[in-house]
Amino acid sequence: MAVMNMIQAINSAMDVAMERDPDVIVFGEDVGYFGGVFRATAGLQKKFGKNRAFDTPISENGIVGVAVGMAAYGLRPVPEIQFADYIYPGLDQLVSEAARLRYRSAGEFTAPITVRSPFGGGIFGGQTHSQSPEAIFAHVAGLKTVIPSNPYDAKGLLIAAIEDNDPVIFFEPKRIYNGPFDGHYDRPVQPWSRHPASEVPEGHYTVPLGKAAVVRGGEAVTILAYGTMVHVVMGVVAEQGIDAEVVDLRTIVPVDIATIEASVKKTGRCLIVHEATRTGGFGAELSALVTERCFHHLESPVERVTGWDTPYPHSLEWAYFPGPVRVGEALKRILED
Amino acid sequence: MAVMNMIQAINSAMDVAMERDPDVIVFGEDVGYFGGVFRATAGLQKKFGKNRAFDTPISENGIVGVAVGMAAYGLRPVPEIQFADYIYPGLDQLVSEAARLRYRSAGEFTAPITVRSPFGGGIFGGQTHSQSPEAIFAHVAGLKTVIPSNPYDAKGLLIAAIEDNDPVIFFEPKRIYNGPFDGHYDRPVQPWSRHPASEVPEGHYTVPLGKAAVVRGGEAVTILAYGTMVHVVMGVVAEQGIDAEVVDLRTIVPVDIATIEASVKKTGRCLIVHEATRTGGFGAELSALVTERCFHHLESPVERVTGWDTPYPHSLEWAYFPGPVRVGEALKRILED
Amino acid sequence: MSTTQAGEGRNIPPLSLHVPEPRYRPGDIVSFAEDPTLAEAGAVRRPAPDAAPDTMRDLPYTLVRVLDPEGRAVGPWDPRLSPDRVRAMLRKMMLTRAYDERMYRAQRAGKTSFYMKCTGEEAVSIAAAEALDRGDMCFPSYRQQGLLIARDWSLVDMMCQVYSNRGDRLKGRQLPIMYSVKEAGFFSISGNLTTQYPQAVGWAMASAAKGDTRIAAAWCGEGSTAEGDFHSALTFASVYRAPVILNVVNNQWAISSFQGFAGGEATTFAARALGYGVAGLRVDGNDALAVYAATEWAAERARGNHGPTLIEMFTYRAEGHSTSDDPSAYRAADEAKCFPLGDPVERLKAHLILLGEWDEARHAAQAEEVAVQVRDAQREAEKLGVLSGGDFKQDFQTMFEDVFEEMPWNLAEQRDQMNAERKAAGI
Amino acid sequence: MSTTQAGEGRNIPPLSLHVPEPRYRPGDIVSFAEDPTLAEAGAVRRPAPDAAPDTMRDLPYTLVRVLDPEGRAVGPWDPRLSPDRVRAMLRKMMLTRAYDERMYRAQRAGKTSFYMKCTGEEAVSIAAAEALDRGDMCFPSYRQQGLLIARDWSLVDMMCQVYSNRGDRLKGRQLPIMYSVKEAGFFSISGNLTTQYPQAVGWAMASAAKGDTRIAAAWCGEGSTAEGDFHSALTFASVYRAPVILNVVNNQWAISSFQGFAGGEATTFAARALGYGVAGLRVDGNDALAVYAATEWAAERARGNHGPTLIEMFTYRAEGHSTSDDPSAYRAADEAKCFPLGDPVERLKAHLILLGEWDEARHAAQAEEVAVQVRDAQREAEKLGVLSGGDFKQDFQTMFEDVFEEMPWNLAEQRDQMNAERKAAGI
Ligand SMILES: Cc1ncc(C[n+]2csc(CCOP(=O)(O)OP(=O)(O)O)c2C)c(N)n1
Ligand SMILES: Cc1ncc(C[n+]2csc(CCOP(=O)(O)OP(=O)(O)O)c2C)c(N)n1
Ligand SMILES: [Mg+2]
Ligand SMILES: [Mg+2]
Repeated sequence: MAVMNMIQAINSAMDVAMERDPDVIVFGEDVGYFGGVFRATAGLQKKFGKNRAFDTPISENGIVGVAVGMAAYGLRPVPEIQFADYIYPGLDQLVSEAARLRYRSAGEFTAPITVRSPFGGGIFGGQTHSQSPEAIFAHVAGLKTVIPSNPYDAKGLLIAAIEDNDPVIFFEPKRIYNGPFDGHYDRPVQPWSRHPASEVPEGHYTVPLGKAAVVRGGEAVTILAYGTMVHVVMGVVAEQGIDAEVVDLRTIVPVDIATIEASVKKTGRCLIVHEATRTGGFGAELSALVTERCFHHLESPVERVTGWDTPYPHSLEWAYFPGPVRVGEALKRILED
Repeated sequence: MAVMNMIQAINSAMDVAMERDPDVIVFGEDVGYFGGVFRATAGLQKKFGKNRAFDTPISENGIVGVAVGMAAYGLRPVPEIQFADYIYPGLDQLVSEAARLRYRSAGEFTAPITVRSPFGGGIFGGQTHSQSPEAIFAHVAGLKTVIPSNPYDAKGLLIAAIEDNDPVIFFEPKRIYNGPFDGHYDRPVQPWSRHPASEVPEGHYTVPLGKAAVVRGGEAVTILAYGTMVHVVMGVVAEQGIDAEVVDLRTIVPVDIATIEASVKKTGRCLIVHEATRTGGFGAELSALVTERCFHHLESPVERVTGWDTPYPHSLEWAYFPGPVRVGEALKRILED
Repeated sequence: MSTTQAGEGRNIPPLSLHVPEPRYRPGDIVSFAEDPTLAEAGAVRRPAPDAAPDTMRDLPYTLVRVLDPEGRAVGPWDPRLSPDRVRAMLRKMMLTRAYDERMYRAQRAGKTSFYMKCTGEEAVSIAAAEALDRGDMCFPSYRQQGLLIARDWSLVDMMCQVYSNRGDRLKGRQLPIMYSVKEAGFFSISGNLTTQYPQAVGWAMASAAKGDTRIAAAWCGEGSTAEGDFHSALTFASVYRAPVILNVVNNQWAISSFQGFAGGEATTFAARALGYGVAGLRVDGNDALAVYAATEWAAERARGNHGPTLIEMFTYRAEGHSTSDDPSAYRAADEAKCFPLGDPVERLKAHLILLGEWDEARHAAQAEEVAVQVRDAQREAEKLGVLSGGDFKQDFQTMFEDVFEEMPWNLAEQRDQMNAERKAAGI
Repeated sequence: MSTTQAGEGRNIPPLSLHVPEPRYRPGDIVSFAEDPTLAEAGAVRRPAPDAAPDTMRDLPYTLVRVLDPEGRAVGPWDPRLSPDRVRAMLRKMMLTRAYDERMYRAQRAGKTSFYMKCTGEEAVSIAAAEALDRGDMCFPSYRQQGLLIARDWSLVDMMCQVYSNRGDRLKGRQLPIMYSVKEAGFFSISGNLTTQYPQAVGWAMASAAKGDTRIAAAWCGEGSTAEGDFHSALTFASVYRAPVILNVVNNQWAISSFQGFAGGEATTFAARALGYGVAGLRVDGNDALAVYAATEWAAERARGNHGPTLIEMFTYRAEGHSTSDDPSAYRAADEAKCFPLGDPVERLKAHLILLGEWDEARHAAQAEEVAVQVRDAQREAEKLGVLSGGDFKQDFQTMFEDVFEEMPWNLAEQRDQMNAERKAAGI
């Protein structure tokens, strides 16, 4: 066991995966010599050589496109998209190619690619360093989408994603790379070292894809969240002393429906929290699923606390961010209903 | 008044818009001399000249990218994307540029672009001529998404979209270009001429964006649909003699929440039908909205009938397509609950 | 900004937009004038396959040709193939043409939903496949069925895909002609243009990173070069010196748009290579020997770690774009007939006859033979069904398979729901 | 596929992957050897601005330079500007540098979240803007703040954007330095690289279609040329002969990646022009007179309906990529100092001194003067607030405006909800 922050855990996951399997390679913009603008791939080129960890041209289309070809050859590419906001030029290769290759070739060719990308806001990054586009990927048949919320999960999920034989989008909530941010932007952030999930095995282990974690048991209301929002929710629940059951989804496709269903049937109330724009966000799917499956157990309408339906504004970041105030108000409404 | 099918109505809309405003221009792959692979732009180059109706390179990225620049200049571009399945290479220019230009420049620059694109299945087009990607656009702040279901609406909505000062994605359900297909693929399709909505004024008129149409009043259940699915739903309701209220959304962003809410509060039951893949489809947003706003009026869970969570399969098209059987079974479930 | 600066208040003529227009439209009489870029057979030099790209910047502006107007093989690019190999190529080209003809008619007869011919472009695929190793990986567009035929792949298997029938290994999921044959080194065809280009480069990069000896080759149409994937592919191929051959099949048309809409008015497609500092060849695509020679050269270059080659194969799409297309609406009727580079089958036939290695009778017999081969294959394939409206040839359950390696709960539920609903509805 | 074919069973050496590596890394001693592509000042011919692209295929491989090592303006590209205009350019370059320096320090002092300098690249923007008409439209990347300064835009206005303060016309929505100034013909900067390139072409196409006389110009970094938008822009510009100038600012680095990762090992970025059959120039970007001359030439070409020009501006990013970057981690410390093309401000200053139109004292005075101008502007701007953690300078309500022209119900509801919740929470 070692104490790791998110970046260290993610770095360690790639290190372990590359050690075990010579077909794992990492690449992306500034990923090689420099080790990534967030340092997630630091040291990998030095250790594994330029054939396995390298810089690329600034072409997200090319990065994903060559990854598909490498996967068809038999490699296990782990490309990085520098910010999720820049994934769109590579989207066609993801949704039309990687996602459908197994299906359209009836299993002849597969695309075991793990696309890592920092996502989410809270760093004063403005419109193009803050987005949470997970809903777009969740809608595409053939892609898995994974979003860790702490170092232990990040490493275990990333290794599982790399070992998975299907394409995985691995979104890293950049706001919590260095500490479990609870949404109180005006307070100092705790480092990961004070959080139990920073205890991370140095070697190989996996956290299975498609399984949520109940990070807090409770009876009054189920809260579904992922990434940074898990910590915002936990903060509010603790501060307000609410007996909430907090489910960290970890994988949004395939989502762990059994855990969700069991929890909501028990509590009868449900709040969904994500940072992405509200309309058509993944919260909509969660809300629909919960209503479809738990309707007769529900005592109040499922609510969503999300980013507003606007681009991510630079200076009004904390008014956009679905922070403690909004989560708290929503919980009040739900529990009073 | 003239009798028009969908293609003729769409063609007429562009004709009228180009007549009235010299800044309206149309372009796209095979759009100019030939008049489009579905003939939607036939005759426009001849009438308005090559400066206003022209062919383009096969680059959806370029098509949308130059449209944004043209709009910044002051034109009103109406580019065509040959099939919605090919819109992904142009997605970045749509979601990162067109959609956010007004916001990021605080109104200095705008992107009054109308992107037309045939979408949806039912024509044995396989994976890359059948997709319904509307949910992706619905999730992007700053884009409007319009989907007509008949010639009258198609013309009026398209003119309204072109005249709108914001970017609009205008998806044309290609399965109903020539007739109101009700999902019975084994029966001959009726031509539009037998349908009242084929009566179309020859000149200028608009159908407002953001307003749904209640195409059938009813008390037992509200059915929300758009595009081809409106006709599938109407067929089932007629055949089974169900007292359903059928709402043709016409615009999905901004969606006509007032009409939806009023209807569901009245009927207490709701079915949502679309052709796109289920998970993360626009049906999820509709389901969430209905539950959030009509919870205490709902007598049964909101249901979704949608395409399955698979790519669009060529030969199994009619098993994939959410046709009369599936809509009928869902209605049974809802009404029995 | 100085106010004395040039420009302000100048009386200058207005700008105008140039919108390209092809030489001929329906109704026009076609007569292709001499095109200096078409060069004479044998006229173009052949650099060493390891030559640096900057020593051959002239090649994209000329045309590598081996067969002269009489059918003689001339000049430094003559690949000096044995008559046996040339006859084998001719046969495969004829077989490809016969296959296309028959499948086209099957579509017209309503047996399937769609078909695309490569008529006039057979040399581009057949001769290239002959010059590659069997282990080299092909990333084709929809118009390289010839690659499969060159690699002796089963016609019955191909037809089953076209029919989406019980024998279709792709389980009826793909539009006809979107083959996938891993065993024959033929990558799954995508309906989205040019996506195969960076994929081919990625495959080649992987092969290089692994110290393998296999190279990759990709094909796209001249119209498809406008997609961003083309640029990504060339950029990555150049940066990493990937062992890949990138073919642009310039058949003059992209559905209804002539090659001027992809940039062909301003320069050649082979010249794109110059922008990336990679080797670029422009080749007579209707000259099977030139196609072979250029591909062989590029393969040797790639396999020797000297980097990628972009090859423009100059040819003509003699038929409609697909069964959904009617070219008489946008191009002159006799353009194909008048195309200055002739027909690839006729030209290879004339070459063999000139050598004394072939004659009209043998040619006629072979035409008959390949027609029979195709007809027999069709009979076999149709035993496993043809596509038609509502009659499924595939087991429904298969629709939910292969989305992922393991079926997640939502797909399993959906499958069960479909079965239950169909049962309830009595179908 | 013949079994006798070459390749099978051959004993050939393995492939290998080429991964580019810059000449120098941290710790290395930099000494740029003679680079023949850098040419001597005055050595490059100047074709007529209406010359056909195929008559100038040599130009992308050399370097247009006007200022010789002593500071003399020599050769056919000398724009023969009056000393007044040259002095004006020098002043604007110095003002740009002073502005950058001050805003950089403001960021370091915590007054804003982010900043990007263009140190060493001032000539690229200033001289180009001087050669364009005021009505011509600029589509910049984030490193062309010089265009605004060249067009005499208000420094206070620019600073308000950097501070996201009450005076920010963009309402605090954009990351610092993502200016938008329609009045100055300066298009809204995007954080997504290269998207401005096809937009510039579209603007130019619109201008041409309308018979206007205004042209467009765009800038992107050499790293950004790898994006698909670059290819779309060049393709459309070539096909429609759009009146546009497409500048590639090759400052050798893209964050931590040297220009080899964009294809710069294999050829020049100017050579990209050849692939599209458009005019291509490679220009000493640290030579303000060369930048002016090339831009003037390309503008005349565009305005005369002779089509687009791609210009590689060869320069060096003398500082970090942004305030988030520390270049000492990936490049040699003295690369900037050793860069063979020197510093643009120093070079223009030397030129004026050589002409007898400038001296050290005036230069020092002007340096002081622009520093004061910037400091005064900063004081003005800071009166309207600076960005800091939780303290909003903008009215919240504005967050929901301008998503659409008219606010739809969902945004109005969300605005109301936000207000209600903040009220309920007592904030
Ligand atoms: C991304 C994308 N855009 C558009 C299309 C529609 N489309 C199919 S084929 C074609 C023309 C391609 O022409 P070309 O590349 O010259 O190939 P050819 O058909 O001549 O072999 C077009 C526009 C597509 N399949 N994919
Ligand atoms: C689409 C996209 N991909 C990646 C980035 C991240 N990024 C910002 S600047 C930059 C480097 C650009 O280098 P270059 O084009 O050479 O311009 P320079 O910074 O040198 O002026 C990168 C990779 C981005 N902003 N947008
Ligand atoms: Mg073609
Ligand atoms: Mg750079």
